[in-house]
Amino acid sequence: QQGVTDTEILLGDILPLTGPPALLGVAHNLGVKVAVAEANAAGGINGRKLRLISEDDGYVPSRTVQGVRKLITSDKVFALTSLSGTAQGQAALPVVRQAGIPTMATISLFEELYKPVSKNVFAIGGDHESATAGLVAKVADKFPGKKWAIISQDDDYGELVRQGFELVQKEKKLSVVSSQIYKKGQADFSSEILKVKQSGAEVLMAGGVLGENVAMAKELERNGFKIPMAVTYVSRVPASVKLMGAAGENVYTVDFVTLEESPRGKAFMEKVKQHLTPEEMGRVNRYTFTGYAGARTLFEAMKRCGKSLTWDCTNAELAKTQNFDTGVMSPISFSATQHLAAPALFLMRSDPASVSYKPVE
Amino acid sequence: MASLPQAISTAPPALAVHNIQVVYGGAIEAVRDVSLEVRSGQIVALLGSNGAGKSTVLKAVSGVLDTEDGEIEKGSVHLFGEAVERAPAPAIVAQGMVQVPEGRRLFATLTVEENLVVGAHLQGAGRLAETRDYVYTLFPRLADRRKQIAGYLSGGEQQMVAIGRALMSRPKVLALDEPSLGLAPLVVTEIFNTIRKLRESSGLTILLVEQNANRALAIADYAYIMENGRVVLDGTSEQLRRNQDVREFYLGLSSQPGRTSMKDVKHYKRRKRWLS
Amino acid sequence: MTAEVPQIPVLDVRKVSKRFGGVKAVNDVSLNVMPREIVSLIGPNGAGKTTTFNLISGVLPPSEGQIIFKGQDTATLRSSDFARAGIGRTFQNLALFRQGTVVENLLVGRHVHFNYSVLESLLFWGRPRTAEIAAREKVEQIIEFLEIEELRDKPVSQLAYGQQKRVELGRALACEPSLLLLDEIVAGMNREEKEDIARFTLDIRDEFGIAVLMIEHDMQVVMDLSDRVYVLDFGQLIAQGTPQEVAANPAVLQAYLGEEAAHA
Amino acid sequence: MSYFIELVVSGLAVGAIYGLVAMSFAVIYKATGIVNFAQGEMGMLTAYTSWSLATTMGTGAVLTVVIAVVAGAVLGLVCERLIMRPMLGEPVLSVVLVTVGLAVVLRSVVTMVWDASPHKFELAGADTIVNVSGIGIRASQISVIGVLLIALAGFWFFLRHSRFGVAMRAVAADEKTARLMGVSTARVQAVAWAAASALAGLAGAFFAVVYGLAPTVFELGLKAFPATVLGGFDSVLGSGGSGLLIGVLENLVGGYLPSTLKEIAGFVLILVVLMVRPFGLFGEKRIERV
Amino acid sequence: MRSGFFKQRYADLVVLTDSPFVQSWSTALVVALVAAPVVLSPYLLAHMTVILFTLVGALGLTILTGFTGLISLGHVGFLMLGGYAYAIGVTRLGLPPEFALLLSAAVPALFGLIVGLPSLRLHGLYLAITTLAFSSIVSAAILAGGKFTGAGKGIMINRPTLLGMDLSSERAFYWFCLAMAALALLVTLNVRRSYIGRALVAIRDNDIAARTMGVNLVRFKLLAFLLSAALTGVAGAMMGMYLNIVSVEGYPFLLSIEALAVIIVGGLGSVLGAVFGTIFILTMPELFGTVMSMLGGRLQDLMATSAHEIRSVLYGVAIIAFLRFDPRGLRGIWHDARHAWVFWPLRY
Ligand SMILES: Nc1ncnc2c1ncn2[C@@H]1O[C@H](COP(=O)(O)OP(=O)(O)OP(=O)(O)O)[C@@H](O)[C@H]1O
Ligand SMILES: Nc1ncnc2c1ncn2[C@@H]1O[C@H](COP(=O)(O)OP(=O)(O)OP(=O)(O)O)[C@@H](O)[C@H]1O
Ligand SMILES: CC(C)C[C@H](N)C(=O)O
Ligand SMILES: [Mg+2]
Ligand SMILES: [Mg+2]
Repeated sequence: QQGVTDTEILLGDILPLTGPPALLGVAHNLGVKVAVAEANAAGGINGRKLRLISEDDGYVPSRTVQGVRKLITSDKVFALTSLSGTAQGQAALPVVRQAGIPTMATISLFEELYKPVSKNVFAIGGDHESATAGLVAKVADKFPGKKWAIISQDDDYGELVRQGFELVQKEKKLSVVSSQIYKKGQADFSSEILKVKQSGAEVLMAGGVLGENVAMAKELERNGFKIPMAVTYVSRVPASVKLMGAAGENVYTVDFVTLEESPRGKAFMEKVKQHLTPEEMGRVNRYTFTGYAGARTLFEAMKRCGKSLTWDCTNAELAKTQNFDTGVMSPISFSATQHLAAPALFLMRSDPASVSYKPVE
Repeated sequence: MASLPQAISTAPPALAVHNIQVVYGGAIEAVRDVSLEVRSGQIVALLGSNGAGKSTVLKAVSGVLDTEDGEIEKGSVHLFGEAVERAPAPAIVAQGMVQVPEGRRLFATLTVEENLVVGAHLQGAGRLAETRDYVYTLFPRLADRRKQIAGYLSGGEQQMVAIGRALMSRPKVLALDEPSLGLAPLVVTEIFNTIRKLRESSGLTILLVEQNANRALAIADYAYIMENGRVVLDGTSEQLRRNQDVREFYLGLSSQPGRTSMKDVKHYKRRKRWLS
Repeated sequence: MTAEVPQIPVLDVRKVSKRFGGVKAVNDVSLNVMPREIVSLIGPNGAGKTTTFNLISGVLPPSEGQIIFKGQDTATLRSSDFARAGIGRTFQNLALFRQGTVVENLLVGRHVHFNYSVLESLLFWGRPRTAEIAAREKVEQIIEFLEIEELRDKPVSQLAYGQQKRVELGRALACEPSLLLLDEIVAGMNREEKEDIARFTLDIRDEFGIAVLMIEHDMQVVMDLSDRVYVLDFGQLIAQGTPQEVAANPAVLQAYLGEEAAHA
Repeated sequence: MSYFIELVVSGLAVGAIYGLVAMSFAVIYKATGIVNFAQGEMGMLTAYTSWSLATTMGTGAVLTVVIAVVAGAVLGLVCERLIMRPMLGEPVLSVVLVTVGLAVVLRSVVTMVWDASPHKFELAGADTIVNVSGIGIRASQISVIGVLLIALAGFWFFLRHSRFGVAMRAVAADEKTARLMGVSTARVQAVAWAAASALAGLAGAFFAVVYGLAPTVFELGLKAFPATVLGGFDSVLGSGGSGLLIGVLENLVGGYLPSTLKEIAGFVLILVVLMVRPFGLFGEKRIERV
Repeated sequence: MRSGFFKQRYADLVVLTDSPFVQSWSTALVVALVAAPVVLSPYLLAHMTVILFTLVGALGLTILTGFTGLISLGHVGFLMLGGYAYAIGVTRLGLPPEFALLLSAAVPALFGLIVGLPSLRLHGLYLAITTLAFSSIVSAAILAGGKFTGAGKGIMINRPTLLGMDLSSERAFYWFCLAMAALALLVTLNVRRSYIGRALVAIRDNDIAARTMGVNLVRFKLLAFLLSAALTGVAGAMMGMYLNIVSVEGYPFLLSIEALAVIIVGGLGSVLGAVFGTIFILTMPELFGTVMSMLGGRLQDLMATSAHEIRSVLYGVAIIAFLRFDPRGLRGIWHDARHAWVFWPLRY
């Protein structure tokens, strides 16, 4: 099988390691690295050491396709541990499907990944649609009967957020008084927030990535308009709470990845510390957890294949994964008809004082 | 030459070009082994047919060849005894030589007055007004148009600005590339008078590229004739004016008395060239 | 030229004016050019000569007045139609296509003689090919006529000033005009080269039957070549007539020639 | 009504930042006839530099602004000397592309030297919300409007009373002839780059203080582009003023019309203006004569 | 030293090349390109495919910016329109792919005419900014297009069967791209050597003189926009087919700049330059990547996570260094090399 020698197994990942979303890509890549280092420290997988080749797509879909082709046909890797962002993954998916190479998609999910099921692609997490739905439902339960506003980004990510939101809106009959879309990369949200204020909304679904959500929170603060604001977990990185400062008081989010401060999170961070340089430690965030979880799940399946490691066997073993605990989220299961593992989401609220998120019971 | 005082002739020439070779784009040799000398206070004319390399020589001595991908490959240029063949154009202006370029090249978006101000870039602000007024007395037409955008001037008006702009730097050596180009006869007469006056009143040294050989030889002390990138003939204006070839090809005078009409020039006249 | 048949002028400019903002650059000027005639337009710098050319060649629309070319009022023409109508010109300050070679410049001059379609050009077979070959032949003839064979494939930006002037002339000829406007074509040439251009101008008139209207500051050329001369000052016609008449006109002497040049 | 005023005031705050960047575009264009595509990146790099200095040395607000100006100017000088100087006199588009290359380099340098995650640019008092007759506005936003006004006044004085201003325009009009007249085009270019980069640096630093510091700050360059066009590429003052105009316009459109129109509002405005005035509101006309 | 060829007929003067040497190596190149899929690794094949469809777009920009001198900062708008016209054609309208491909040329061409209108009044950067505005308006419109355009999600498309040829295999798709690129190349060259191309170049060099020569500026500027947009649109469709998806994110603003980089690095206004530029700009990052990974793990460790930044720094530096070295672009270097070859051992 390609990428496997007597002593070594080659793995590949493709991510935005430069460009605006590098923050996510790099962190995710570090998670995979930790998993690789951990496996190698334990003697490798069935005696074979792992080696990771990372490709950068700069968040440009055509480069993702190129990169995936390179990894599969030129570097001849055995498996892919990540598949970049949404638009990027969508572009590369046909290549991956056609090749049949075991692939973990854990950074950014979308429906086509697992519907229809393709035998070699496995997704962990929730897509932004379901995650947003979970978030909105939980926040709506906490603040029942309130008027809502939504501001979302104008790309596919924003589209998913909006769909998730609308799902719950219908289900829970939320009253939505303002709905706006902004251009990706926008920095100033003064008019958007003024409009929300003008509309008399009482809860805001902020569908930005990171900086945008911060900007919205700060605008709310500037206008003395203290309403709860919900953000997706894309925003749940250490910088976010810090950036919002006092403005972040009323910010809610959900995640399936355990919090760094929780006991399980602390244990994982210890592990990370062993394998990464201090410089790299500075770049760790929740995507490190997802990267790690995906890689761990993959390695587990590979381990079960024994000495004769093949794609078919790995794919089959992955599909048999049951309740596998990666230590960073609730246990993962796949089945022949379900290649999406959606770990449980939990609600949390930012805490400016301790510069972190705290679970909301 | 004889008219110059002895003391000056022992000093280094104002401008001395020694055996320069100029190549454009690393491939086109435009000037080869050209040497010439302009002594302080002299007017030296450089004549020659189209494409002979006159403008190239001027560009070479003013340090702007590089903008056209040209280069002085061999030879030297000395300005008041200092080597300047590698010097950038502003340094050469600072040393006292300025050029009126071929084709006027005004700053089209600037007004007439602003063009003049740029000419005085290296001058103190105090002398600016004085020099400017002098230029306006030289070309009264410009005074009327001082606020006009230079790009909209007529060809002749532009030529006046170009000369005026060069004078604004109060040069010691003035290199003129076809100053009479496009000027009305009356103005040409004025310009040549001015050139003569400038030399007489302020001792300006002048290197003059000119197609109007009659006029040029009338005011020049010495002249060089270029063909195909080489100097093929030089001498005092007197000598050249007596040269039979110069008379025929540059002055339009045949062996018969009087001028031949352009109409009567032989249809397929055999070209006579000194070289090539 | 026989004067028996009353000829209609090639060009008939009737009382045209051109204003730029407040300035009247051309003021009520009337002039005409008969077939096979060489006419000169002279006058001090800034008199409005080039502006008059710009009006005749459609670069600028006149503010007032009429320009009749070959019996047709040019007011209805778009500026790109003047070449098709048969007016060719050169530019005082050189307006060559700087990045093209001499041949390419001349071929652009022939623009109006092409009529194959865009789709045909994509294939470059059949009509386009024949047309291009014919154009090339014509251009080669002009190159030969103007004796610029050795410049043929040089980019015009690499040519000396005087050489560029010659290319301008060639480009105007390539359009096969019935009226040629020459704006200070011999400026920047020495005596010998001026003689060449003079010869060309005469040949253009005699061999190709093209009427010529030229602006010139070189009085020798004006005196020797022109059938008639118009004199412009401050936008207005101040004199007209044969070269000799004009050269003797005191107003012209005073405004333009200066006493010294009178003997030219 | 107060909704309207609130929209206008916030528009001015963001418009002032656009204005500073737009001015920096215009300065370089006016002096050299090229557009510097690395303008946003230079602002970003300056913002990061001042942030590092401010956090390590704990400088106060005013000193930090001074640092931003100086750091910006130095960056501009370095780029000019190393990269732009050798390109003097080359075809305009080639030179423009060199600035694109510079942009790529600077962008990566930021993530290399610092990192990809966003940071908070903390300055004492900057985040304070000042209440001006019922409208909350941050101290940093008030300051940036002030800084823009000062910059406008400064440039007005400079262009009005300095022969250097004329020399700058001469270089842009015809670089070769300017040299023939003794103008050191290298010096003109250096001064223009230093000034432009200082302006961009100010904009970058203020932007970071108001909206946070991240490797996306460079997009500011693109956002300010329409302002430069609106004012006229060669009009430094016009560009600065147009920044404010575009900021306000975007906010009003965002506030009163469907939100998706906000991002194209600036573009639509310049399209309309250009149809009437093809050289922007205050730009120099192209000379067309033969 | 070559002493030159003497032409016997005027017909010899209008051919694309008169040198038997050039003819023979061009033939060899074509044969090699056609045979390439048999020997190349799939990765290299994919790289060549990308080069080929990028070339089509670069040629489109060459017509507009290179020939006519109208700078476009919004070329990605045409690319996007082409991609979406094709995708909407095959998915939403159910058109045969051949027809949809025509649509991918026609729709951008139509918009080209509209964008071209301001060019009659605007010059230089002012025009450039309207093209930029155009591309942002296109992307805003697509994002607001709901189900029809797929909004932020884009539209998935499959490799089509064109004229009976199934393009789903990488080889077939490569051949398709090769054929399209060759066609585009031929068309561009033919336009350039016809009176139309000369009129465009004349407009670039001196529009007033061009007008005096009888060039109708309105017609030819619009024609330049139309041809350029059509070619670029086809490139956009090919890009969509290659990626199997068209989405606004797949056509980022950066592509407009990269397209300019291609034609400037290659040598503005030159068809050959566009070819060189495309290869250079696309291959350079790959090359840096390969070299850096070949230099091995130690270097990679040394640079830790900065490896990718270093790669893009190198990319930027290469562009700068390159233009510094020869601002005329690759075509300039090519000319010098040829000059040196022809005149060797003399210099002139
Ligand atoms: N930028 C350039 N690149 C290449 N060749 C050039 C360049 N400039 C001039 N040449 C060539 O160098 C030669 C000399 O040109 P130059 O301009 O010096 O002639 P000139 O004597 O001034 O002619 P004219 O009287 O027409 O102005 C010409 O053959 C010309 O083709
Ligand atoms: N487009 C324009 N805009 C404004 N003023 C103009 C324009 N064109 C010409 N002028 C002015 O009109 C007057 C006449 O100019 P024109 O070029 O016709 O003169 P000319 O007779 O050709 O002079 P010369 O012999 O010097 O070339 C000049 O004063 C010039 O400044
Ligand atoms: C919004 C993002 C930066 C990441 C997101 N998951 C996407 O790729 O679509
Ligand atoms: Mg010359
Ligand atoms: Mg004139």
